[in-house]
Amino acid sequence: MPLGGVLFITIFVIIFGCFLLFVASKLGKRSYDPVKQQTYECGIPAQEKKDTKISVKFYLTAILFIVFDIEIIFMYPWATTFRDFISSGQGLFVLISMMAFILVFIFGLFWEVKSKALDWE
Amino acid sequence: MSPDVFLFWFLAILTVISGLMVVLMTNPVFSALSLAMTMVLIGALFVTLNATFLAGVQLIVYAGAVMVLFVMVLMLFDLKNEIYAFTRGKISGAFKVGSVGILAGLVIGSIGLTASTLLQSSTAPLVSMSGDTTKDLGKILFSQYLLGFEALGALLLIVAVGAVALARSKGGTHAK
Amino acid sequence: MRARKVAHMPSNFILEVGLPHYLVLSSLLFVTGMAGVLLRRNAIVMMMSIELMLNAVNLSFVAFSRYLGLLEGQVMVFFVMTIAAAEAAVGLALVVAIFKRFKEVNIRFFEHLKG
Amino acid sequence: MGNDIFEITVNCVKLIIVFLLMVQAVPVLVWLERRGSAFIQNRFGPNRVGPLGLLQLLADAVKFLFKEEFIPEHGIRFLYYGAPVMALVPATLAFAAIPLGYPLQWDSYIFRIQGFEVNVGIVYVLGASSLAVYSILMAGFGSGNKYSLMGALRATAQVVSYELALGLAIVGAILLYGTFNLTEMVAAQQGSLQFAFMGHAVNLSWLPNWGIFYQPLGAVIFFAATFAESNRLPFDLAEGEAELVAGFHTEYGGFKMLLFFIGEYGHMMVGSALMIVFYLGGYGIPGVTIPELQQWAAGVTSSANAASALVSLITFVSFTVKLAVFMWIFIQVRWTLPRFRYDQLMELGWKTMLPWALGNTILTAIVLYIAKA
Repeated sequence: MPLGGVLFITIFVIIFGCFLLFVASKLGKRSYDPVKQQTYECGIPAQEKKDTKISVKFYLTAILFIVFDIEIIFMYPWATTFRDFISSGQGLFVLISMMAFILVFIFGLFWEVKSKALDWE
Repeated sequence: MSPDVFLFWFLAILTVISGLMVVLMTNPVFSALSLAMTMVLIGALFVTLNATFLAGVQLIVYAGAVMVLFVMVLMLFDLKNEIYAFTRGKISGAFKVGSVGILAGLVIGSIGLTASTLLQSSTAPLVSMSGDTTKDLGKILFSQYLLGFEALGALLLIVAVGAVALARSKGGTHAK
Repeated sequence: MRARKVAHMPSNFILEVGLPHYLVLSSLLFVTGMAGVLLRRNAIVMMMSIELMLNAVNLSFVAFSRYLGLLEGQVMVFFVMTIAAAEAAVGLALVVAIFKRFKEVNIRFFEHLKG
Repeated sequence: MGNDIFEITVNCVKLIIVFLLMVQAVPVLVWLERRGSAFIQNRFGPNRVGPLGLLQLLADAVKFLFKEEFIPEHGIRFLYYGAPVMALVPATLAFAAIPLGYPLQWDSYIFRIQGFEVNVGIVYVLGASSLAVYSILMAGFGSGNKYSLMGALRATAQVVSYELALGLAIVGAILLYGTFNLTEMVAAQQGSLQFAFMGHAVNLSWLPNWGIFYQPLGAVIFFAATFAESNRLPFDLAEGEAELVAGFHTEYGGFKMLLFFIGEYGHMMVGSALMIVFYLGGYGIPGVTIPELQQWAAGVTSSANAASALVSLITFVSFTVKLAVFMWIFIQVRWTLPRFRYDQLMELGWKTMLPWALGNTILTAIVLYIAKA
């Protein structure tokens, strides 16, 4: 795996982006105005940020994402080796064990749908 | 200095720095972002150890899922710099730092003392692992460790159910 | 014994990277995470420090797997990752539940939850 | 040692070229999008600057460059400036791993038309593009604006949800090819459609051996999920103007905005390129195999090096044509379909696409087992 290449292009892109931002910030004219610095708030004076209500749904989605993402990641090594297992005669065994795993997956998904954890309003 | 050695030192130093930043940053969002960077760098270190598939999994699971959850929760709470970010009391703090330092010294010292006998040969692997260990990993996972694999499937189901039940406790689905 | 030491000890700590290097790095990260758990007061940051400790252990697993030529270490890392992610999901769910109720994530505050 | 330095230099230059290829495609795509949308909506679009308005983007870039720089009041400086830079990284990393053409052989030196060869290509590309979420979150939190934050959270939840469907849709393709390596996948799709099913050899010479004929459902789910991943209409809920102003980049302007744009178009290109590699034969040309092409090239020029370069060039052009077709589909869809509602979006991702992708995986595994055993 070309780790050096990955690191090189990452660092290059970061330097490239920073350079562009730096050049752009130097070229533009600057004038200070307190109103300009205010955050966008549809034309009315900006309100306190504290009272933003954010639905816990977002966070719930992230939790479910973690769980299902790992289950999907577990399928990847199975998917690459399944052909080898078939040709070595263990295909049925591996297929059944994976189907048991997927059954648990389906059960979890079904439960989440049933419990309305995935509904948005 | 060969490229591999250079890569190791580069990654190792960056990893330690970003690991320290996790602990030292007072703003929890910065802590979380530097932890995400640490995870990516550890994934890169996995690549230097020929575990390329695990490096990808590290990116997807840790950097792409777990840390996103952490960052999201921190933003949801909107925590500012904390006044009491660190433990209070100078004596107990010094005691904790000291005990951590002693542990580090013991571990590193014992590694240094046994470095000569560690695995007999410490620079070259005994059995050379071929470039692609991904398929072997799949084979061993689905023959020898099948039971653990299925058990983890059941565990994940329980986590999905339990975490959702916890997150939705107190009836409502919206933070007050 | 002495002869073997000469033959197998890395002749130069900087120019030859081997298992000890990875183990030292892993222990440094572990200790950093442990310091985070002991010193920080924010429950979420403490959980992040625990993740850091788990990652350090994963690194040593992979290093041993590479230098022993055994794949079991990598399988173990796979399992540890799963458990760590599960721990993070449930732990954060708990913290969110407490935060929703009391608006507080400082670990000192959690002591009041004693029955 | 001299060889090493040569190798490193070649690879670094190649990576920079791949990156610039991605960056310079963006102005062309923006022009195409503006002209295309005007065409769809029966307008003219930008047509004043240069022939067909082609220089409009140059003018825009100069304007971007001279925009005034300011940071919002409650913004966090590091996150505010870090987010646009971070937006470039995942797309570039993912795009560099995609094979863009048949490897060029110059004497004994093999030059790959791809940033770098990764033996776990799919996992690497998915991992790299999963980092895109950080740019969004950093922008949302760093701006110190509630619209930005809500847009960022929406975008994150959406990207994350569709990542599941995306990852699961690929499992069928991985089962089919039995590898993570993108180059091997492309190689497996050359020639005409032929497979062995329960001992019978099936050969359909009038169809190319593309993955889409084995995995139609997977291909559809994958392509729909790439729309959501790149935050494009009909899935651009993050910037529903009526509710959230402009989502996570409300507070951004000038070059910072341009960097977000490059990131977005980069994600579209990565998604299209992956679609081509998994399901549409990669850089191959339908009806012509690589050996046939090599034979033809050898007839055109006497030099083996030139013939190899010709083959690489033709395969690269083939890939580019396919990519252009997909980019046009992206643009056409954006200007044709209305936006989803957020609950519809989540419902589609979790309750429709995920189960179908799961069904696709199970079906593929069972059919594969029956066909092979």
